[in-house]
Amino acid sequence: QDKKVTIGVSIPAADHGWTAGVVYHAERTAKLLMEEHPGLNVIVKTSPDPASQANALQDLAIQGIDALVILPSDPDPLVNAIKEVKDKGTFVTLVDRAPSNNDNSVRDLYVAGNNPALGAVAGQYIKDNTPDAEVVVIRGLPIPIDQQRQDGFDKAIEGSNVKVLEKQFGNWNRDDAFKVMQDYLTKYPKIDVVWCQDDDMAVGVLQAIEQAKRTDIQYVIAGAGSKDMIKKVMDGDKLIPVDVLYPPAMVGTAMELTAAGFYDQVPVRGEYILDATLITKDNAESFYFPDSPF
Amino acid sequence: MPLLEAVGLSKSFGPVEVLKEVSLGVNPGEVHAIIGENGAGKSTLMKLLSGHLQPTRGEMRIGGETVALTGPVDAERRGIVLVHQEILLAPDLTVAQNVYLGRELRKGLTVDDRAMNAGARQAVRDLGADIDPQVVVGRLSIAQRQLVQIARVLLVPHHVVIFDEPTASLTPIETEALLKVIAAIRAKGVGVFYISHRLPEVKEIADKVSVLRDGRLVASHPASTLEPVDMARLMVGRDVAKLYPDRHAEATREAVLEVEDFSVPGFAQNASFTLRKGEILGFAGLVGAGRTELMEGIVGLRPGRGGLRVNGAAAHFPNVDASLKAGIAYLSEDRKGKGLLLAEELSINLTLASLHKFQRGLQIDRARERAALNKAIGEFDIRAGRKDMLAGQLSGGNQQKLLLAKMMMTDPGIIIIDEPTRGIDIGTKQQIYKFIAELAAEGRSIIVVSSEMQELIGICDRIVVMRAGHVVGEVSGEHMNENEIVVLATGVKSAEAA
Amino acid sequence: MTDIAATNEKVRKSWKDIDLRAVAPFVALALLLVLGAFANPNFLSIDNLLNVATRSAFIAIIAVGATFVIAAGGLDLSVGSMVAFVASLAILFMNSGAIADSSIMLATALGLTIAMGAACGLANGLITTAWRIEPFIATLGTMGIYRGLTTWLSQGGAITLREPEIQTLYRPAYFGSVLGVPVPIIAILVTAAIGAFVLHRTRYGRHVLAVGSNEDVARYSGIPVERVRTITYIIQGLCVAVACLLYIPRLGSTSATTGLMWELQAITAVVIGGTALRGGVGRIWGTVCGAFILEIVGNIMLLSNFISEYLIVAIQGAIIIIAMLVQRSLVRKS
Amino acid sequence: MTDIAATNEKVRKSWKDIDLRAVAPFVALALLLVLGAFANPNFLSIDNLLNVATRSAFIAIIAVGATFVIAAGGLDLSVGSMVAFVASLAILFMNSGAIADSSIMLATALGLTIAMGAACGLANGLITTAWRIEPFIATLGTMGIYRGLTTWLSQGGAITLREPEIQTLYRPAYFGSVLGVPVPIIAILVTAAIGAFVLHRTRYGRHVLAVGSNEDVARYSGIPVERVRTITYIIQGLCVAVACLLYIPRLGSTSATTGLMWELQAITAVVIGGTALRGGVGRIWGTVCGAFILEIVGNIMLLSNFISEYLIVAIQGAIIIIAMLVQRSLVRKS
Ligand SMILES: Nc1ncnc2c1ncn2[C@@H]1O[C@H](COP(=O)(O)OP(=O)(O)OP(=O)(O)O)[C@@H](O)[C@H]1O
Ligand SMILES: Nc1ncnc2c1ncn2[C@@H]1O[C@H](COP(=O)(O)OP(=O)(O)OP(=O)(O)O)[C@@H](O)[C@H]1O
Ligand SMILES: [Mg+2]
Ligand SMILES: [Mg+2]
Repeated sequence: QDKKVTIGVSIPAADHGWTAGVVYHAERTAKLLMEEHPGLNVIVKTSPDPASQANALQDLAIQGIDALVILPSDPDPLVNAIKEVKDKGTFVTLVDRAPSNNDNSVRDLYVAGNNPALGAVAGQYIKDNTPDAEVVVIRGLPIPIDQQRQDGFDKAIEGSNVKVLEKQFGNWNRDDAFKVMQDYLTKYPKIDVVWCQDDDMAVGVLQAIEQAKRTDIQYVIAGAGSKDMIKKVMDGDKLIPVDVLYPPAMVGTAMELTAAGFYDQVPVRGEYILDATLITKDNAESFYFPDSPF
Repeated sequence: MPLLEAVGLSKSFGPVEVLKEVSLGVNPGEVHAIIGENGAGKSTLMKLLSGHLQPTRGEMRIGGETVALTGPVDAERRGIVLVHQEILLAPDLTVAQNVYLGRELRKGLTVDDRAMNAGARQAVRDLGADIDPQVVVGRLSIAQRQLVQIARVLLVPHHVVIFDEPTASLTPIETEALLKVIAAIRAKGVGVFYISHRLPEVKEIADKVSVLRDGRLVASHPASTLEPVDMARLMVGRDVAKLYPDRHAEATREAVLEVEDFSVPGFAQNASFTLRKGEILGFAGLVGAGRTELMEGIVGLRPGRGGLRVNGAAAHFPNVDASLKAGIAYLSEDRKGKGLLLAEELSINLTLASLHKFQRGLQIDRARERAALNKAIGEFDIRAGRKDMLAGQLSGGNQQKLLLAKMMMTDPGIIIIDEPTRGIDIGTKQQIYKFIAELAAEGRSIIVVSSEMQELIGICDRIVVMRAGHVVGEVSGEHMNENEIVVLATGVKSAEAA
Repeated sequence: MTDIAATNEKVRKSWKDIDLRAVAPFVALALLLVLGAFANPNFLSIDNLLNVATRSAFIAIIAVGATFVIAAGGLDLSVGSMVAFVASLAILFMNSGAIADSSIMLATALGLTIAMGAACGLANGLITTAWRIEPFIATLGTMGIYRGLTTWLSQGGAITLREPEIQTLYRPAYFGSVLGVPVPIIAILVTAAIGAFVLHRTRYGRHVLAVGSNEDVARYSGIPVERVRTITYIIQGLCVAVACLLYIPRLGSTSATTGLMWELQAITAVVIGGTALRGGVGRIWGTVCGAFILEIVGNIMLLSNFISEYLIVAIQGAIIIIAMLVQRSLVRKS
Repeated sequence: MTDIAATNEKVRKSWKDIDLRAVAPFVALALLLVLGAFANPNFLSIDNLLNVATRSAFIAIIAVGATFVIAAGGLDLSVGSMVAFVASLAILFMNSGAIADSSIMLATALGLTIAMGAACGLANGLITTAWRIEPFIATLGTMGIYRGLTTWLSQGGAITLREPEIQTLYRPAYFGSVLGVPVPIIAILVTAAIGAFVLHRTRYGRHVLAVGSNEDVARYSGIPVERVRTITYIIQGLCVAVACLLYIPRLGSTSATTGLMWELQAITAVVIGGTALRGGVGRIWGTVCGAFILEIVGNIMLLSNFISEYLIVAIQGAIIIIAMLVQRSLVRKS
């Protein structure tokens, strides 16, 4: 009775914690969906960079897919490849990372965390809680989503007394973040807040602070919602009072919505933007997945 | 009873036998010389005797007992050591480190560098040379490396020593010292195999002479019964009556290359000399006199400064390309390292310095290259089995001829040949001398740098002598004799020099 | 003349040897095709094979240049960053609107891309030859420089081709095909054919191999060693530029991560193709085959459904080693 | 005897030469320190310098091993992945709770780490020597294998040390200090001292240099070339293991990105330190100095205020080239 449908899922390879979470949730959802719909086949493929992701799209198309769920490693370079698939009549769901031209010619459905909001929520929190804070920023890799987060952050603190001392790239890598933080600590005798955008990097930042035995840092704001950081929020860690949610589980949401379009006869189209929720001690419990790798 | 004996030894590479049923041996206190043309199989035989190669047939006896050597290390353990024809040293290690490589002296956990330096210094000194044991081998001249290599081998406890052309790159002085060392080890009851293309030297040192031809032992005589001419005849299979070609020097000729106050920093200072049209000019000197470097400086291979006039016009060559364009070709003494691409075909080597002559449109004309090779093979009597063989597969003498042919492709008016006959058999030598004389007769001018005084005297019109980077004199006419050259080259009276 | 006979034997043997060495990568490729056919029935479809060949274009074309550099005894680690840098500059130029007419603009941009590739190559060449810095380190340095400049040009974001007219005009350069053969495949074949011609049939190519085989011999033969080496880097730069010309219409945008690790892939393609890293030998067609092999390995990984995606990198690594082993054992058996 | 005098003169000169080559990296380091002092007054503070030296420990220690491999004429591109793989296994073992007592557990884990490092090195060594695959390709292959296995072990995520007791016990291995000197710095010095001793004072070290200088000569001298080479890879593996021992207590976790690109950094440190990639020469202390230089360049970048964050990579690249130039010109002037 069940329709035969094949959904291809193309996501970045697990190159840091967040993408690892994406892979985890993609696989988990794929299994659940296939149990639910016996006619459904979900193929999940990971790729380390835009060029190979473009290749992966071709390879998925070769296998004959009815829908594509794609979380691009870098959206702009993949637009052509996505269009190629879409032009064959395949239903395209774009997850998280939007190209500069994000309209119906590229995708049918857009499910996203809100990158600018991730920056904005962090900026807002800092502005509200420590209005005169001197902040150091550790960015990710120099690619567009990082820029969007940074822009959101800058906009949020615009006109306030919050002062950004410096921004540097930590490449979403714990070791690099550790080094950058060590050097910040050397360079600035007083730092109030660290915004490091990503939970992986927070691990390095916290170690650097602990090693320097510095007490001037009031707190660190990271983002994404890894189980380790949410645990810290739950436990009331002074340095990690909050975390900004940017759930890797959104890929699962996108897959569920896409499948629903085939099986539930509900027209799914347009944009679903997930909020960049601020995780606090109060709501942390509901975002805690202890067996996720992230 | 012979210390080391070969009984019916044969060796094949693939289906081809390069050594056929050779039986010979060496007794305690005997110097047994092995002579033969390039490619006759001398080195192959010696490698069999020292465990570097395994025989295809036949056997070896040490002290009358049949043994199968498993490798060079095994041979060394049994007291059989080989001085290789090629220089086998690690260029980045020091003299002492090379001398003791593989059998370092130890003091507890560490190597005993102090003892090894002292030992190496003494070992080199025993050979009549003085080389700092702590200097890196890559910085030594070929002759110095050869001495280090000999020193290295002689430090192994030995009953039999095999020398494969040890004097090819030595000057008479060092040769003299080496021959003394050989006499000394002979006196201790050690057996010596000795290979050389320098027949007078063989006559001087050997007790017994064996001749290989095409892999076969063709004669074995007491040295006392053979004169160098007899040896040459046995080797080549015909009479080698006249080694040096006849030359009749013309009187006044114009200068084609004038060198004035030319210096190559660190090697040669204020050298001046003149080369005339159609002339063969020799350069003599001891090892390290700086002849090679002076020539390399002139053709633009090393930074040099000073006056240089080619055919009357002032010149300066920043690189070989420029000197070739001016009609000067330089043949390196290091033909394996700097002369030929050993892993490439003959034709590629032949045309490398003159490729522009083989262009047709954008392409290289392969057919013309092959034709040139055929011509060169005929003209220079290059003995190559196949036209498409690799340069490294030619025997040493034929490599030298190929190098000569290669540089002659550039049609130079001035040819500088460094050590033209190093390691080359007497028949081939005769040919090379003939080529040189013919080139001069064509009106080309030739500089021959050589450590073999006899050949300089035999083919040159004049000889310039260098010592420690300086031109110290020039001999010609009846002054062109060994005594005079040695006096100039060493700076001491001949009585002391000997 | 036993001597000659012996040498003959050797020569014949060594020739067989060389032939097999040249054939080995193609054998490895054939084995992979068989493996692929087992992994997925779609693998041998024309569509899939054309796809794979098409997308190997970037690495294959870059690797043709790398063959020159390596044959001359050099190495270029900067090619991946160079792609990012040159392509970024080209897109910025096309976005600048400096020329009103789209086709003239495109033509100028293409010319400029080629020129910039050559300039980047020249810079690499001069640093290694005139300043005498080991190629590994010199190009590691320029790898950082080109990548850093790209990040700076893009201000951390992406550089995207904006003009729709140019896009439409330019698109066929990657997606078009001539007589059913996709343009990138034609580009590979033409580049490789020119490369093979230059390396094996011209004077310059002979000089490249001589320099890589023995620098001293080359210098003593009057070959301008430094110039020959520098030009190999320029050729590498030109190949990178050609790859950029195909890259821009495909992805239409660059960022700081464009071309990451391509240098390792290009070098791997060259080595799998039978060119030794020590120089003196160059096999252009082997290199192209090596690039196909790399791409096919990735394709098989993706098409087969029994490999955990976490292990893909590990299996790719293993396959590279196995490909070299196949080659080795073939050559040894001969 | 003019002849002898002349030789002596020349020899003395060449010695000066060698000394300067060994000194050159330290001169470059000194210049950087001066530059750093201008960039930021905090740069020369003890704290900062200790920080920098401490965090250079990973690369410095790995590079000591790389010096052996390179001196013997090899290359190892897999070290970065090997760090990730070995450290991940070690953490997994510590998390397994196989041994109840924390200190025994820790001691066993340390021993196991060393053993695993040696095993990974042995694998590299055997692939290059027994299978005769070019080191570049062989270790590129194992680089993929080790990295892929790490990704698979971590299922793409992080592997984090769980036992708090072990953590407390282990922490001082990175964060502790002896007489004011941080443990990692001591580890660098001890590793380098042992490395220098082995390379320059023991028979094995001599053989390593001989093999790298001329393989045939080494073979004729009765040196077991293959074994010597294989052991250099094992030494490299041991050094990686030591780096892991310091790495684990620092962040207490690993992921698929641990040690990314460290191989290039280690090789750069070795070359900046004065060891040539062609083999035959090895300068352990130069290597350590090279690792410091790399780390200090990054540190100066961050501490100075006039460099756009986008350009850091570019300037790092430029500085590597300049460091090599300084070295070159020093050596040439002599
Ligand atoms: N490894 C090898 N494989 C094949 N043929 C070889 C090999 N080594 C030597 N030969 C051939 O064996 C023959 C004898 O060579 P060998 O080196 O013994 O000559 P030689 O008498 O020492 O000559 P020279 O005076 O030039 O040193 C030559 O034809 C040579 O080409
Ligand atoms: N790279 C180098 N650095 C320092 N000294 C060197 C270097 N190369 C050679 N020498 C020294 O320069 C001197 C002259 O070299 P060389 O022996 O080539 O001169 P030559 O007169 O041509 O002698 P021959 O050709 O007979 O050996 C030697 O003492 C040698 O040790
Ligand atoms: Mg011989
Ligand atoms: Mg000389």
